[in-house]
Amino acid sequence: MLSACKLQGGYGAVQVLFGADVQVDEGQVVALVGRNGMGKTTTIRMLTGELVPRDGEISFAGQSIVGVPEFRIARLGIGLVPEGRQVFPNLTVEEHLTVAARAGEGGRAWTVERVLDLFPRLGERQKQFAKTLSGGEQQMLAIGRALLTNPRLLILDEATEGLAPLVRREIWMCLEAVAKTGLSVIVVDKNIKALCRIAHRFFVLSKGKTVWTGNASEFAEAADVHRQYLGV
Amino acid sequence: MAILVEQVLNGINYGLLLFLIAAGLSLVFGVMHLINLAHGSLFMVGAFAAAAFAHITKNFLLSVICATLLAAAVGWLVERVIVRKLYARSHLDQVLATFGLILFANELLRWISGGVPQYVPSPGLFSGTVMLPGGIEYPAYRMMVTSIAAIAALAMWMVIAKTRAGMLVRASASNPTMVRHIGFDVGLISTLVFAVGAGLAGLAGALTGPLVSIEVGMGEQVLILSFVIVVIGGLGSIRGTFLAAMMVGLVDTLGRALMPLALSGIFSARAVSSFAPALSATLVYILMAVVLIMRPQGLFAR
Amino acid sequence: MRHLEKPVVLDLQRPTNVAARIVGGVRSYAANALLVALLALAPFLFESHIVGSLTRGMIYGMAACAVGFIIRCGGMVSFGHAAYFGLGAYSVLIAQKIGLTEALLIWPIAVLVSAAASLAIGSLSLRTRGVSFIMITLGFAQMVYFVISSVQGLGGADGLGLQARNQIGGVSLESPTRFHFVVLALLLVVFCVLSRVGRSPLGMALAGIRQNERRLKALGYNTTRLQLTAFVLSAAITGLAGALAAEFYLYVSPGLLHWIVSGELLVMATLGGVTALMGGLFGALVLLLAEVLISEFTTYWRMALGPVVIVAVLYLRQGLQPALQKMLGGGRD
Amino acid sequence: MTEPVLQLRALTKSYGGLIVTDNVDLNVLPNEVHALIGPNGAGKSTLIAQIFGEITPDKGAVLWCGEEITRIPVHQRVRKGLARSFQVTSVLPEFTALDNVRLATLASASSNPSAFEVAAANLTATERAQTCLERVGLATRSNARAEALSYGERRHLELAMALALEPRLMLLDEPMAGVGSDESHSLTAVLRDLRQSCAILLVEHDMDVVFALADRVSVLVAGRIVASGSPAEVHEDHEVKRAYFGEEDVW
Amino acid sequence: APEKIKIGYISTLSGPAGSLGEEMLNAYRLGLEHTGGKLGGIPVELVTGDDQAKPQTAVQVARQMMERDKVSFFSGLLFSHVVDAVNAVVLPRDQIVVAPVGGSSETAGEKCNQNFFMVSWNTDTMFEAIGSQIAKSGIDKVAVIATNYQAGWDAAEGFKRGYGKAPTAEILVKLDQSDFGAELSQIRAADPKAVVVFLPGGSGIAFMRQFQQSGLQRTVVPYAATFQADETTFQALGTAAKGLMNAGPWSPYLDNPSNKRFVQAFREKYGRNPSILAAMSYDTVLLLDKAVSDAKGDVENPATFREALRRAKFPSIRGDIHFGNNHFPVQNFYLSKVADASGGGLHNELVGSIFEQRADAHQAKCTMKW
Ligand SMILES: Nc1ncnc2c1ncn2[C@@H]1O[C@H](COP(=O)(O)OP(=O)(O)OP(=O)(O)O)[C@@H](O)[C@H]1O
Ligand SMILES: Nc1ncnc2c1ncn2[C@@H]1O[C@H](COP(=O)(O)OP(=O)(O)OP(=O)(O)O)[C@@H](O)[C@H]1O
Ligand SMILES: [Mg+2]
Ligand SMILES: [Mg+2]
Repeated sequence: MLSACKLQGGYGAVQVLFGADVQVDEGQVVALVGRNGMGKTTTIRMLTGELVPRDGEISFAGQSIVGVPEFRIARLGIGLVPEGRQVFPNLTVEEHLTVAARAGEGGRAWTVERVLDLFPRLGERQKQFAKTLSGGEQQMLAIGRALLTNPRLLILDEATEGLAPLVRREIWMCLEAVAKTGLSVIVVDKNIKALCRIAHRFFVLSKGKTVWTGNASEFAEAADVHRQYLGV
Repeated sequence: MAILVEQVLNGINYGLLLFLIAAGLSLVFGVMHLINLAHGSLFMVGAFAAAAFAHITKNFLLSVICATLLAAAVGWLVERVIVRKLYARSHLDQVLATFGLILFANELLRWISGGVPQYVPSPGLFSGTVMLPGGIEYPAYRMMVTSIAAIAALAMWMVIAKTRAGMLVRASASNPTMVRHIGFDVGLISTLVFAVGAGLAGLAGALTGPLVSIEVGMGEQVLILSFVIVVIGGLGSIRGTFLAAMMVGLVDTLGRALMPLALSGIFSARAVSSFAPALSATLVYILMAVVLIMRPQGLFAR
Repeated sequence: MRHLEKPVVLDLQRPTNVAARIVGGVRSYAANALLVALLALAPFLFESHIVGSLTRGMIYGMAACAVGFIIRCGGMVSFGHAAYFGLGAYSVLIAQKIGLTEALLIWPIAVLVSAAASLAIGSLSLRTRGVSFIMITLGFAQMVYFVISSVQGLGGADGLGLQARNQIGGVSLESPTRFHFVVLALLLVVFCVLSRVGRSPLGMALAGIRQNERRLKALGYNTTRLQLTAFVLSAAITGLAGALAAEFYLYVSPGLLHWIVSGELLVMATLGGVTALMGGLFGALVLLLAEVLISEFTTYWRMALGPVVIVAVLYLRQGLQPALQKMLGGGRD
Repeated sequence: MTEPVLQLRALTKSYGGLIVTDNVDLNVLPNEVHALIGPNGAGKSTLIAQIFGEITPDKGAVLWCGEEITRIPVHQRVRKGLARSFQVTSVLPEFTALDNVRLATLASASSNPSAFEVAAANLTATERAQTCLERVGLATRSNARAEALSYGERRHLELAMALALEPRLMLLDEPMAGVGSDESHSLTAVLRDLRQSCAILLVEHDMDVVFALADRVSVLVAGRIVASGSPAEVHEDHEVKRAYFGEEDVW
Repeated sequence: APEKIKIGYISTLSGPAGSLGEEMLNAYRLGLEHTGGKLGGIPVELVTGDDQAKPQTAVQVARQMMERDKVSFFSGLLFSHVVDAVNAVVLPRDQIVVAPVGGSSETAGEKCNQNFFMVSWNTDTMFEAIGSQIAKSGIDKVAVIATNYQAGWDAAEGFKRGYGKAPTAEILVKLDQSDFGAELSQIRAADPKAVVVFLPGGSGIAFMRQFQQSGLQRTVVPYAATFQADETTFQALGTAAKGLMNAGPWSPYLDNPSNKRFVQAFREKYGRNPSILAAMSYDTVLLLDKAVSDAKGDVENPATFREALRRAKFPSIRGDIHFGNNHFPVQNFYLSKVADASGGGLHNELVGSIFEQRADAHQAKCTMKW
């Protein structure tokens, strides 16, 4: 469904990516891992159109999306839960959900009710402005917001960062539930153990290059990969 | 006593008029964080356009509508050509570039109009006065202008607070990148908001035309006052802008009316009559300073 | 201040070789050195009215540099420096009214008056930040404007003329050339002071405040007090410039206090480049000379000036001084 | 028993109806690492901000070595020996790493920065700054601009700045947030080294780090301290398990 | 005598008041056309400079004209504070200034100067005329509204002098005020029969329009100086100008050959009556023409030129006028009323005369004797 090949580029004169690849199939959960600063977020920025690759090709649902503006890509069906949550501080929880909602197809489409079922905590805080939510609540809101655009591919960048173990677990469980609905997911996280539980396929990034790919069991076995590229 | 009531009415009236002028500025600041010094110029464009259209169409209502649309169109153009490049810049750059716009707009209009003050007749229907309860005779035109301002205030509040478009506008104000990620064209939203702000300025100019002298430089006089209002209200808050406009209107009007009386016990008549206007002119700024010292973010910070 | 890209960084690694240091020094100051040389030679090169324009440019440039200084150091955008400019000018008027004619006495008074006013205004204004700060400084300046323009003894809204230029130790400043050199000398002193302060721990802390005030507080700096210090210094310099303006025009009116003057000073500072020590001077000279030259041909000269300013902002992001400096071969001031 | 460097007495703060800090009593002893954990939104950052003086509490008192400092401004607290890091990295992006730290050493050298000496000429300040950078392992990056540093390096830089202040108590709000596991190891090492010279109040979600460093742990839930004790005690605490760790550890 | 006379013509040619400056410059040029491009038979070069209505700019321009252009004398000024500023740098250098308008009570009194000539009037004399006219017509309740600055104070003083007592209400407003809600309520409360207005520029236009809308027009007669209610403001005032009574030393309908020639030529060129500012500008040229010819062209010699100006018996469009000891004219004042013109639009109908050969009240304070 999404395939990015040999992505190169970066910020202005600073090149960050030197050939990153990601492929996601329908209904698949893909994990993108690597140490700090290896270009995971940068790759995602290219997938969502925030950055335009200097070289390489990205196609989504059969069409090239290189150079397509961000909002068009979002409408094609890529939903993003960005690094650092990025909720709208001056909108209430309820308004976040209203603004983001876009009709999805069929009975499986995400609605405000379904999101609130998934995150009951948000239901309790509907009238509260997002800037006054705690980190975990904001993270839930960011995920709910992305789901409500009814994407075909959901991208999560460090969705459990800075969360308490309990909440972190909650988020992982929600992700698992979401993945079961058949949505394609790209997830970036440091928690290898959790990733191994839900991801079907792994892409390891080092210095802006995809250095290893394989499925979950292969990844669990590949101790040298862990040592060399992930520092664990 | 009746005169005091009348002065309060004058103050509310003036406040609503000021709101109409400041609303567009507040909107543009709130969404794009843009300090638009050229807002006054759009106000001026509205007034001149209304005068020109009134000349052609001989119809007041039509001329106001045309002037509003023209100002919005000018806003659209200016946003696309210049202003769009300023969003990511510092406030300082914005001040500078829009200052350049003022210089240009003033000279252009002076060149087109020959520098002569323009005239737009007040509409026949509203050229007289109305009798208010309590025996206060009040200019009908002012009543009309202020009701339009009140309606505009209400409509803006409804749109911003209650509609999805309003939420989108507020969301773009705080995090445009994320708005793009949920599938909306922020560039278009900005252009539209700027055009609406320009249209509001144009509407204010067209409606104020029959009350004042339509001349080059009229924009700068309202500009400063509008900024004062926007800042007192809390940047980008329409509700705050409304409240601040009313406060400024009342303080200014009552200051002008009461300051001579207040001072007359203390100073000689000559000193009073020359010092009172100066002191009442500073009242608005004193109000702003007091509000900002107590609440640096303004009355309603976003 | 979000977008001051070229920061004031204290470079540790100066070339150790003395010759290389001197060459490097001259190159990195080339634009400034050329301008100062031009100003110094102007009375021998140009007609008197052009020299007059340059003198005026230096006076406004001094104020604009003071405005730029608190943007660069302290992140304060003041929209109210006309107040200090005007107060400096009115101090000269009042001093002359009470019979003083010694500039070495009057100018320090003007500086003190402006500094005192800015101490009061600044300590109130610095409770706010950002746009509120811009507006509250404007507000106080407007108060000063309205109050002064209603004082009958000072000519009210019309203003008053001075008898003649004041003297320095009995030496008259009537001669335009002599006055030009006095202004130039004062300007250089101002630059020395600003440059020194910019490199001091105070200046470094102020530059830090611009980038991240919360962090500076967390390091134990009383940021508001540091900002106030810079603000008062800037206002004092602006007051001196105002006093010189009064001497130059021999006429003092509330026009010198008008908010448009505050705006023009900001335009000059930014056009010249706020990251540069002498940016304000470049901005002032270019703006005033453009005004003089274009207005020779048409009274619609602002129609040309507007787009010039816009283009400069959009495409000359650093301002004139850094752009010129780049042309002359690298370095910064 | 030694006197605590920091004591909180019945500290209370609320926003509108929401009580964010609810009657909190807490103390930090000299040279101990006191970890503060708790679910998101429990009020940890708010509590740190009150201790540091950025937020004024509604009720209660903050005592510094027995002296009340509840209402004094931030910069005076820093002079007394408090330092903090921020949950989101907070450095001066346009300065070099060295200048970032030098600003801190200059601050601790004198309460009133001089206006007329040249900062670069103050060699003691520069040397001390260099030493601090070495202690956090950033010596080689001292001339890089802070904005060019990687996230983890910026975290280290923040610590160096705090070190330069020679504090007696450091408030660390999630120092490990966003840092990968290898860098997290080196940061932990720096912190372990740090506790030789000062006390630390540590807010952190990474339990590995908490259990590796902490002498005592307090658990904040909904603005209240629900448990306090040694790491082992807290880990076994029923209440804490329910509110924070959760029952089983599959993830 | 020089081969060429250079006139340093400083005026406000840009900004909001630029149109007034232009109107005056047009009339000045018309005057020079009528004298064949010469003054006293000597060819003229007009060096123009824009003061932007700022005294500081005017000082710059004046210096430049003295130093670079070496002008023979100065003329063309418009605003009194600009006149003051120019005077301050020019008069001490023995340069002569012949200003069409912009005289304050101070320049007519204590600060009168042998090198300064005012062709038109002193604001307060016009309001003295208004006061005297209102007193004559037996109106007992009057409100005065003026801008809070020197000229406004002068106007209020002048009115009191002519009226003989204080007005029922005296309201001063800040410069450039554009909302008059509070003031109109105050005026209504005072219940006057007449209101005397001195609000320069856009402020005056705004007041008159709001005055019209307030309904006060039915019971209160507005009075102003002619320069506030003439062809320069008719377009902006529209119907709000109708019925406005005004006083001034000139009317397009004065019956003398100079005036007829001027008005006709101006109408031919611009399709409307000249404003009183244009008239004063034109009259300045007539004065200069006669004075230069009397001085036999010796304008470089201040003493000669000054004497010639003082005693010039020129064919003024105002008829019989001469200078008082303070170099301000002694002249008649007329009352006009704004009314519909026969060919559409508005005009200033001449109603009658108020003062005959009136000298201004400040002459005594001027120590100059000649
Ligand atoms: N806006 C930017 N401008 C310049 N360089 C940047 C920018 N954002 C990131 N970088 C650099 O690009 C490199 C890759 O960053 P990226 O954020 O993609 O890494 P990451 O793998 O997501 O790391 P992390 O795990 O810390 O999120 C880093 O060296 C970073 O310093
Ligand atoms: N200005 C405010 N107005 C209203 N509520 C606020 C405000 N600031 C914080 N809160 C609320 O206070 C609670 C505590 O916030 P705080 O940031 O201290 O949590 P935390 O424990 O640091 O969480 P995290 O671990 O996610 O950082 C949150 O529920 C938040 O919604
Ligand atoms: Mg990342
Ligand atoms: Mg926190």
